[in-house]
Amino acid sequence: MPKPKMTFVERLYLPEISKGLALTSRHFFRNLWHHSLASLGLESRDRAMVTIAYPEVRRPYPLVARSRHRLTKREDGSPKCVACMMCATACPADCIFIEAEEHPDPAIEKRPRHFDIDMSKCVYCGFCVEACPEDAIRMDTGSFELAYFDRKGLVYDKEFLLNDDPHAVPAHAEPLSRGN
Amino acid sequence: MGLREVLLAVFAFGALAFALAVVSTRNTVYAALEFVAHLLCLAALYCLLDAPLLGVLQVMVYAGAIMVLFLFAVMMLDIQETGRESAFQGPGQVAGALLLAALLFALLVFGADRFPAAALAPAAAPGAPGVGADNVVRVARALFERGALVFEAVGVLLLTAVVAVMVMAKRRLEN
Amino acid sequence: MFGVGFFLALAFALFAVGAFGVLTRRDPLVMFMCIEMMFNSGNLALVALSRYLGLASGHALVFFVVAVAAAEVAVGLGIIIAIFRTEKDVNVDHLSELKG
Amino acid sequence: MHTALDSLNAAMSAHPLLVQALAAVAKTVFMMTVVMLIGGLILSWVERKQSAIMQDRIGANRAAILGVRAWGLFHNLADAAKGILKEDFIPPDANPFLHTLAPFLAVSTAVVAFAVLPFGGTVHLWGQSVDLTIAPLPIGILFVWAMMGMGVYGVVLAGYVSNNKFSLLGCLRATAQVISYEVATGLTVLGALLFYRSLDFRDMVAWQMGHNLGQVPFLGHLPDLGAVLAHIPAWGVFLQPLGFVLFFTATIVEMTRIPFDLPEGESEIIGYNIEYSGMKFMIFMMSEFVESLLFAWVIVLVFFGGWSLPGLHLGDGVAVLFGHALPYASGVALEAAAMALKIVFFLWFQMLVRWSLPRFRYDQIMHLGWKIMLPLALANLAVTGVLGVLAR
Repeated sequence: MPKPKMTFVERLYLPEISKGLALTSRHFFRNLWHHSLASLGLESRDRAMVTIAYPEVRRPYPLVARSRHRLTKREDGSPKCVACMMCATACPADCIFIEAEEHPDPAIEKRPRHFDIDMSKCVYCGFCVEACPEDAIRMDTGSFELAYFDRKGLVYDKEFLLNDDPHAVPAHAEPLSRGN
Repeated sequence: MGLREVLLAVFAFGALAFALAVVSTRNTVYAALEFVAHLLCLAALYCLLDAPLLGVLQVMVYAGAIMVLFLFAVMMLDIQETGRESAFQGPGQVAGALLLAALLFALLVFGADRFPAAALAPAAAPGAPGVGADNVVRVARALFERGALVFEAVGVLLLTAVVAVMVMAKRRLEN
Repeated sequence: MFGVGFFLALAFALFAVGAFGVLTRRDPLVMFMCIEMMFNSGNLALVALSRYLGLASGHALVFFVVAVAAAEVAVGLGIIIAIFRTEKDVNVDHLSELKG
Repeated sequence: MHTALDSLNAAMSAHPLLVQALAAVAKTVFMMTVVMLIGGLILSWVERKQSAIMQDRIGANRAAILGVRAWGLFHNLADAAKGILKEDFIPPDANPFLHTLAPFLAVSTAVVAFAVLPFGGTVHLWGQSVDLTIAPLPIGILFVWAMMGMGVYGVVLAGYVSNNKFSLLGCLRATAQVISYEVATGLTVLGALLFYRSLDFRDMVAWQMGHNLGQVPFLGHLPDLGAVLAHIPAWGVFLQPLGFVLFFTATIVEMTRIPFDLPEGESEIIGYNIEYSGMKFMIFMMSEFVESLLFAWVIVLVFFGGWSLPGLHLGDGVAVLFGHALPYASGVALEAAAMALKIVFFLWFQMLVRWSLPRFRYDQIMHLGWKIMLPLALANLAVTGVLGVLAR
């Protein structure tokens, strides 16, 4: 790519610098004004900033955002999963472990005895959701704060995956973020 | 003994001690740092001798510019100390130099016999450089009135030095 | 005690130390510093004598000495760096090979 | 109460030496408090907050004492606690004495320079005139330059004794940059010194207070304009606009702050302070803030009339503001406020520059210093000198 030619005024440097300084100082004074009003309680602080005060305020995530997995349930509360292994096969990170067993209902062939996802391996590709023929696994909990003091906390079992509360914490893990 | 005498003694001792340290230190960078300390002691002595302008100039030019340049060169060269058996020349040369230095000192002291250990003239003596605001004015008078020609010559010398260094640096680039 | 004689003696001692260093050290950079030390001892004598005689011209002379020292260091360091680039060493003994 | 004040007045009037001694102590304590408070504590908060506000953020505000957040002011205390409690690492091959000395050398040279900076004119207390300077040196500005030259040694020592190639490279960059711009810093200010004919900060401020632009040769003789110019104070910035711009730029290079922060390069390139941790590292940071206060102060004294306020005249025990007599104390307070406001403005402006401009490349810095600023400064000095001779 050819270097853009600078005009004489641009090459003088100082006019361009003062333009830049004028821009930043305009931001400074405008935001200072809004901050002052906000400190007096006259308006919301949002006008003075484009950032989000994260732990208190959370950005609303779009529905298609891929977040922590959950297992969908039948009416009786048991998982919809039929242990067909499609998701485990599709998973490029090899993080899904399923152990199947007979389902008491003869209309349904199998159900998972164990359904573990190792979130420390998961790459959030969403292939498992695509692969599932039963709409049994979804990535729509809106939970991204998967941080624990112990690596074991990142291995989710079937019981935990059935819980669709975004703030849920595995029983065997101590979360890093104890705020809220 | 007043405060001035104590300070004079301290800085005189410091100047001599750091001078000896420069001569005897093996590491060039440490020697340079000791030389800076030596220069600061001398600057303090200048101030105590009613030459504050020279004292500050000593710090500014000698310690602040010349020695920084010096350290810059030393660090850039990254001189390895390995393979050098001693920082000094042979023992014969050291003994000879010691003798010569002692002789020099004796000769100078002998030659300076005409200045007895007289007290310094009071600073307010007529024609003295003075300590206050007129110190700068008087030194400038001496510099630009009586020494104007020498001043110009020094300017030419500095210009020559600048050109010489540029020529040396340039030749290195072409190689 | 702190008459002009004291400062002259100090200046002479510094001069002798500098001369000793120039004669004995192998490192040309340290030799340089010793030469500067001899310059400085001259400066000290000039300042002390200016004070003794009540003249400002000694101070002017010190100015010139400092300027000359600056020029000397600039050129000297340039030479040393140039030699180092070709010789990869700055031992004075090796430099005697420059003799014609 | 009234009698106590009277007896104090009587005692002070009877002992002039006591007044001077108390004034000397008070001046030193005041100056060091200002320097330590602003340089050590407030400027790092200002840096955080100003950058945040400029960039539409909130900035650090989480540290709290008993639930009080105080706009993030406590972050500095948290930082200090962290710095003190952190391990003070000295590399195994480093010289521990020099390794410890380096940061203190860097900050102490900057702090010492404040001794010659006046924070006000001469005040009259109990019949004594007291200079509002710790050490009223007749060669004050040279002293500041000398201390600035000594400040490099902190960086040089830090880079060398750390025994690390990267810190050595960082300190080589720092040395080359600072030496190069010391020339420009000195030369740019000389043009203004030609007007003031003094190296003493108090004389500079006095000259700027005592003159207006109408009295400046050539400028004052312009038809029509001369009368208007007589109402504008002869501040150095009006006499030496180019000198001011160059000087301001050179001081930013001297204190190695963005956009000229190549020696340390906080975020990307590794600098001379790589082997420093804890409090010693923070002292390097602090020396930068102290220097920025120092240069803001010098700029106000040399180019912006120091504590002078247009229209305010302080005589012997009387103050006059635009022809109206004021109590003497309020006149002094107005001068102090003017000085403080000017310094605060320049601290703000330094931060503004720091958070607006991207970093220069090394060859650009050298090009700017030797090929642009030095010739411009020389030309500025030459033109000022020639015009000064012609105006005689």
